[in-house]
Amino acid sequence: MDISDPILASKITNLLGATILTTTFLVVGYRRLRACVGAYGLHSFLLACVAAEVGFFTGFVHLYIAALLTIVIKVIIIPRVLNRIIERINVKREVDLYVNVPSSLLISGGLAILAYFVTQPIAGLGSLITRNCLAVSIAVMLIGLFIMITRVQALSQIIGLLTLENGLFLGAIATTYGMPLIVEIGVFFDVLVGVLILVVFMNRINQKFITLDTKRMRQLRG
Amino acid sequence: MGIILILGKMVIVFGGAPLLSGIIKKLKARFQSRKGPSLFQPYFDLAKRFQKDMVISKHTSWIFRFTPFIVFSSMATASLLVPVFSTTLPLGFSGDIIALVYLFALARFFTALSGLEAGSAFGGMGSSREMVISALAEPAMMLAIFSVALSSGTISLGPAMETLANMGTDLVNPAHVLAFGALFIVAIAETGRIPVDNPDTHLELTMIHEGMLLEFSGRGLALMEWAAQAKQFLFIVLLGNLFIPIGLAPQYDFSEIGVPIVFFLAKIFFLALIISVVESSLAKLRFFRVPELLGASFILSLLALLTFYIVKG
Amino acid sequence: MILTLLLFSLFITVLCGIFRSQQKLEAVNFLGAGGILFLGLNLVGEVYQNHEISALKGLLRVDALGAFLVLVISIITFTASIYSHGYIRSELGNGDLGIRRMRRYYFLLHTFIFTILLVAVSNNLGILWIAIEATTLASAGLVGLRSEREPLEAAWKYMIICSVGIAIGLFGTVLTYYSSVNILGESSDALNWSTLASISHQLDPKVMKLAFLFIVIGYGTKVGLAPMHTWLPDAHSQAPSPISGLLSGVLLSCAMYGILRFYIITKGALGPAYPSSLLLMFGLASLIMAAFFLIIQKDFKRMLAYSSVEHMGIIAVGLSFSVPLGTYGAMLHLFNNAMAKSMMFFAAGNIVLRYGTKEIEKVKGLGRLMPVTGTVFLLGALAMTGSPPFSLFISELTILAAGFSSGKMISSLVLLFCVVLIFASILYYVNAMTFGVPPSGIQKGELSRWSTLAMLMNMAFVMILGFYIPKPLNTLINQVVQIISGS
Amino acid sequence: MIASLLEKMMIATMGIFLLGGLFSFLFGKTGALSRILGSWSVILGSFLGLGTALGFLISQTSFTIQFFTSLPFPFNFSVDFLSSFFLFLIFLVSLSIGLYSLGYLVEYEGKYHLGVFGFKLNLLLLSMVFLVCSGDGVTFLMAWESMTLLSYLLVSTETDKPESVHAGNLFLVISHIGTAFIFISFLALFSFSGSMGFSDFKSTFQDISPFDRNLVFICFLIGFGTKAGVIPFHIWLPVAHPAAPSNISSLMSGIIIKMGIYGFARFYFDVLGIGPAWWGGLILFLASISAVLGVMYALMEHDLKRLLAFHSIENIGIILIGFGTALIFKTHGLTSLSALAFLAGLYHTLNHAVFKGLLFLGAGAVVSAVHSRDMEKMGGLIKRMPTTAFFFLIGSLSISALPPFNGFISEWLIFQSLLLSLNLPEGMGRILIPLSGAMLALTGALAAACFVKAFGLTFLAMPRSPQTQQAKEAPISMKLGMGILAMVCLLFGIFPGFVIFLLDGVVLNFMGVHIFHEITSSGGWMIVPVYQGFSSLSPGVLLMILCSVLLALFLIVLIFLRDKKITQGETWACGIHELTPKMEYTPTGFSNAFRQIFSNIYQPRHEIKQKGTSPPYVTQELLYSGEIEHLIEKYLYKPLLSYFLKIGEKIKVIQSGSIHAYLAYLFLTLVAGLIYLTVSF
Repeated sequence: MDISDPILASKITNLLGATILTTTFLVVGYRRLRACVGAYGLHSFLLACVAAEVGFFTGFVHLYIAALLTIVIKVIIIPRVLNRIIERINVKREVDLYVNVPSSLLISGGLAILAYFVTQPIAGLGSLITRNCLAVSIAVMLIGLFIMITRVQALSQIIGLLTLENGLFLGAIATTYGMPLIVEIGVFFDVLVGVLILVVFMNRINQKFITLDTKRMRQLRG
Repeated sequence: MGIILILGKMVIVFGGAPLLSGIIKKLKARFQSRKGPSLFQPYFDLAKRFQKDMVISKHTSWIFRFTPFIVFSSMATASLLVPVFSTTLPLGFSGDIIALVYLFALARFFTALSGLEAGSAFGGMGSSREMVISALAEPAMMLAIFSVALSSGTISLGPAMETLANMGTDLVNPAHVLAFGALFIVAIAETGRIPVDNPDTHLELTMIHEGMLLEFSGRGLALMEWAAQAKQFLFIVLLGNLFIPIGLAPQYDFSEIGVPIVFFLAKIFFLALIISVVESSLAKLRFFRVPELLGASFILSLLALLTFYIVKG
Repeated sequence: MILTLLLFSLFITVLCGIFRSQQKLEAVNFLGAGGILFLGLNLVGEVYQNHEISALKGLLRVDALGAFLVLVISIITFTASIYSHGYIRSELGNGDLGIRRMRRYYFLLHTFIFTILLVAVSNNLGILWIAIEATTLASAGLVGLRSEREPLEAAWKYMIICSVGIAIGLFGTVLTYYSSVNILGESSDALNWSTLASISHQLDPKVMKLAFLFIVIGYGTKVGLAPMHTWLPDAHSQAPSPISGLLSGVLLSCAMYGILRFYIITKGALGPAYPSSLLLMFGLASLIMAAFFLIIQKDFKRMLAYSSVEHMGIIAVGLSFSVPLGTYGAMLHLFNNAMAKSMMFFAAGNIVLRYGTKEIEKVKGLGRLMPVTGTVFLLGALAMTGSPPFSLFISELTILAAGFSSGKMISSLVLLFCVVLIFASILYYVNAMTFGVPPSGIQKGELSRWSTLAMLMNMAFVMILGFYIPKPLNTLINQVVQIISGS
Repeated sequence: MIASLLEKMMIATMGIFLLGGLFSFLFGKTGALSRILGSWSVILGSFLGLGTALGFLISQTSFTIQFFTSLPFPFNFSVDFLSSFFLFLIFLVSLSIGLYSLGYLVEYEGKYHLGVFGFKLNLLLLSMVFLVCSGDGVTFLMAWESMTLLSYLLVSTETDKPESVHAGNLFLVISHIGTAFIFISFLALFSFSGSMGFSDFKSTFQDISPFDRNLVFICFLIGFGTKAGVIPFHIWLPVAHPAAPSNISSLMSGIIIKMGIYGFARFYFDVLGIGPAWWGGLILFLASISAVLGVMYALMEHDLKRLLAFHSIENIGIILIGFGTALIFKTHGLTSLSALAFLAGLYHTLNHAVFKGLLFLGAGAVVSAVHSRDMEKMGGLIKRMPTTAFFFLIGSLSISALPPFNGFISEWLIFQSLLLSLNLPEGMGRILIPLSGAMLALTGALAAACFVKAFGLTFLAMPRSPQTQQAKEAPISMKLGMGILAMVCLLFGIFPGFVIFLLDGVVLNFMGVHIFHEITSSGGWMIVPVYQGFSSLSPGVLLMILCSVLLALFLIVLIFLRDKKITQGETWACGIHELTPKMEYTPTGFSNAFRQIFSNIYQPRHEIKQKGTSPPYVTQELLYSGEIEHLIEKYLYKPLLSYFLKIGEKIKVIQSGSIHAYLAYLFLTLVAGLIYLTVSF
């Protein structure tokens, strides 16, 4: 078979995209924080795969770099850090969600559909092998944001944020085979620093509030 | 010539004023089937008061001493704006009916102040109520003036009376009659007669004008009373000449002064009669009922105005 | 020139990272303030002469718009640094702040400044995004400087909400890139603003529609447009006052600058109607939100924060009228708001340090205790609420005039209504604070001559620009207007 | 030649105010020096300015300058007849206020920062000069609001008194709302003329759609009405004017509210051209209401300065009755009648400035002598401060419109213009105008009543409190300040020709009528309103007669009644030996009759507390306390305020502090936007 066959390429991409979406649902579904982190790791890994795959088919070198960075930062470093936090704090699982898991899953599905409809008119543009991933990426973003809304643990909010960023990255690949390299690197750097700072804050919050339950942080109103 | 006329006018007004009140007293007495004092009693009273020394409250200031003079002279000034026999006035140009009203107001202002001077409750209540009544009378009077202005096209009294006189039978229209009624009530209120105030009372808790005069004595009292009588005289004349403007001489002409005088006396007597009838048939109103009376007069003058427009179309 | 400025700022940051002693840090702080002011003004001057300059193969580029922002930045950073000097000293004095925190403060401050400058000079929209995200990271550290509950909470919310917002913004950028790539193909300058602006009319309208929605919501979060403004009052009220000044004065302007860049492109792609209506909606929403929250404020720093929301709303509305006069007014308003708002926050900082509270009820007799601060605070409040003869009146007048003459009667009236309502509520509180009998046991007099100086410098701008706009500034703004209205 | 000279004088005047302000700010913080500098610069500036204004009016010149052209809207400074007239008004009053302050401010030394005070005072005058000389909307608004701000700061001079702080705030906020309405009008006009210049407004106004015209009219009405204190926009006035230091009260009641009148004159009679009849009708209506309610509330006050403040509302009403009538006549094309009414309004504006200034200065003297504004505590002051009493009396006579003082002339003129409405061809005016005439008559009488009360119970009879016993007469400078105004009251009452001559130019270039020739004869000694033989007034002659009769009486008394002796005695008190202050009539008592009669307007509430031992019918002490209801506040302002506060409280839940909610807003906004797009694609 001809490995540079765009049809095949887009088939594979779509497959990966679908898997990514499913993994996102995993993140939504899990209540155990560790599991969430794991799901996120998987999510990022698949993302890296997409990057690499697209890079392979299109021959853009910077996509390999991007994939590499993703592996390093999002699959290795960040989950590590998060897991260490989980060990430090006493909470192991999301106790009370604002929306219970089944309905969250349903809503996420709805979001995915919305994303699909939104992207319909513009996905036609150009003949990229990844164009169908645009819908996936928007869906993932929305779901990530949704996770942040429903989860009360600071940590799972971070996970939501990261998921959202993954969706973003997927979108970048899907639409344009990734941003210019320098931008990519900058973004990765920002994400990393951002997460680190958040982690620092989490530690301090944990000291001051004796919890990472963000429902408790409600001094500032009006 | 002019000077003589002016002085003559003042003499007539201030000479006639006591007589008028004498007449009214006499008529009232007759109605009450009393003999009553002589027609000239008011002159005697004035003369007597001018003879007497003055006792003045120690709380008073220069205003109290000054008031009688200002009141008297503002009445004198007012007298020059009101035609008595003739519609041409030597100093008619110097003011119109509004000026007249405000000259009365000047007098009232000082009277009220002097009422407060001595610091007694009588005076205070007197001035307070005097101001109330004037305030309530004022709008009715103004509307009446409006209707006069409408029917005569002017508000300087001389010309107004002249035009009204020339209107002849057109004068007998509802507007005119209503306006007369209104202004008559106002006159009663302004001159402090029953049913608004009782001029012959002293030391009655409800007295108004007398209350303000309570602390005056001697010539001060004389001047105040004289001025009050003059004011009454002027009002009567005003009513008479505005609403029964017959027999007014177009200009001064001593050869045929007779007719006007006769008409004039007739009018005065007629109005005096009405007043004395009213006074002896009505009781004095409770003070807080007075607004209703004056309200009625306001309504009358308003109707006068409306009917004028309705009639005129 | 651009690089000099950036590198200098970076250098200062590094120095702040290295030095440990207070004296050195303060010296460096002053050096940085002065240098940035000097270099910034130089840069502006250069742009003023030869309309634009760029560096690093067009990654960095400063045109009139950028220069205008640089102008604002360099002035405010200058006064803010000077103010910080006095502020931090007195915080050290009364032991609210340890020496370690002081080091961190200066380091983050200058990092923050560096990132802001980067925003202003970046031509590549990706870089722009990175810079803006970086400002969040740097300033979050500053907001949470004091590790008590409130600052932490504020910082957390700030971080989370703004990161989300910015991420959405990035997606907008991606989509923009997408639509440009379809024309230019894979090339590094396909994300350069200058290129995009030049080809904006060819960009795919549908994609740009989607993109601009993401941009407005994303960067709008950072600007503090309602209903994404929720983080703003917390962050601005909890940050140390000099930082509040920078946040309200400069950072919001930078975010607005980001929106502006995309606004220009979008307008080129699909005409003014759609982007204007978006801006108008969010602008009015912010105005109304601010107006009603100001009625019931109890904390005067939050009050100022909400007033920032209001002013960003006004600017958005002004832009949405999409007539040159309105744009002029909006730009002028951006400048004036930066001056007035930072001044107000400086004054508020003095008050907080003197009275030891942010509550409005507890502050009385300000005019007697701190004559200068009191006067500045009162006049500033009047200026901030757009009453003559201060500079903000002129800009609001211009915006409203534009609104009326472009037939946007209703929205102009709503704007005016909100402004008046806000005036009433703010002056009610400020009046109560300024006059009256001061609570006993608070020492009299100003905080330090540095903080006073900083306030007065801003005051000068607020006062003078009410009567007189210097010719260069006028021309600069007019150039900006040309860029925005694309003529 | 003369023009350039006047121009220089004008600039010099402004320079004096500016420098004087700065110097008083720089030299001496609280001390006498800044007081002297501040006051003297006011005096000198006003004196020079007075000359300049007269020069402008008599030489009938005018000029315009442009400056600060780099702003989006350049500033225009232009002096025309109206400006000059108002400059005349301002400086006439400010001159005596300056003299007065010289002595009055002594009691503030050391307590408050007089340097700042002087600074603000001078700048306030400067801003007013700019206001009346502004030739375009922006300059106008700038000056207008600066004036508001400075007077706000001056009102809350006594920062330690909660009353004045609150008053200042209320004043500022309400005025600002008013300004917003003026702002709207300007913007609406701008959107058609494309420029902020008044002349352009005027030239384009006729092409504007009726709706926008009416909008402009209404907004101006609210805006200027707020400044002038027209009911129902008046609520700040009776709070702010009393709270200020008395010289400032005088400034505010005398001059600042006249700026609202200036606005009316400028825009309704010049810029807005001829409007529909209901414009005039509406103004006439509001004016009558203001006049009557103003004086009625004044009657109920026993705070001397509040009483005067309410009278300002009344007089603004009277002025606007003139203006409203003028507008009605204008609509019906009766130009010269319209000119007459307009003139009457302006004349009363000037008069009110003079006598209200005088009255407030007098009140200030009393208050600083008695250390209280409560008339219940006063009385008998005529013996302790005779000069002040005399001047206050003159003020009272003028404001009660009694001959031979200035108030009489202007009210007479207004009555004339009302009565001349019989020339109206048709329309509501024919009923509305007589009714407002009746209102005006009522107002006049009530005003007289009120000032019998104000003067009588403040100055006459016995003092009702110990501190009144110790009252001292005011220093010479204060007397001088009052004296000037008192003098002016009389002069403007005797020589109306002069004032009408001054106003000739104003009326001429607004209405094209040579009013001086229209309504005066025999060289201004006699007023003959428009129609020969309708009526005429010659105050000079009236005064002559009055005086000669007085003289005659005095002579008679001197000659014939010299021998009658005058003995001082105790007031007759129904047999009680010694009359005590407790037996005197009080302000509350004096106004009681009115309270009873107009009870449906006042809605009076009173309670009588009985302090007595048991059995209860043995009473030691009776405490009477009563208050009246201010309808507008009760039914308009309080509900509005609480409504907004309620919304604020409700909306608070949005900012509940929950980060999830915040993120949800973001999320929902995004989703909503996306849905909108998918639909719209």
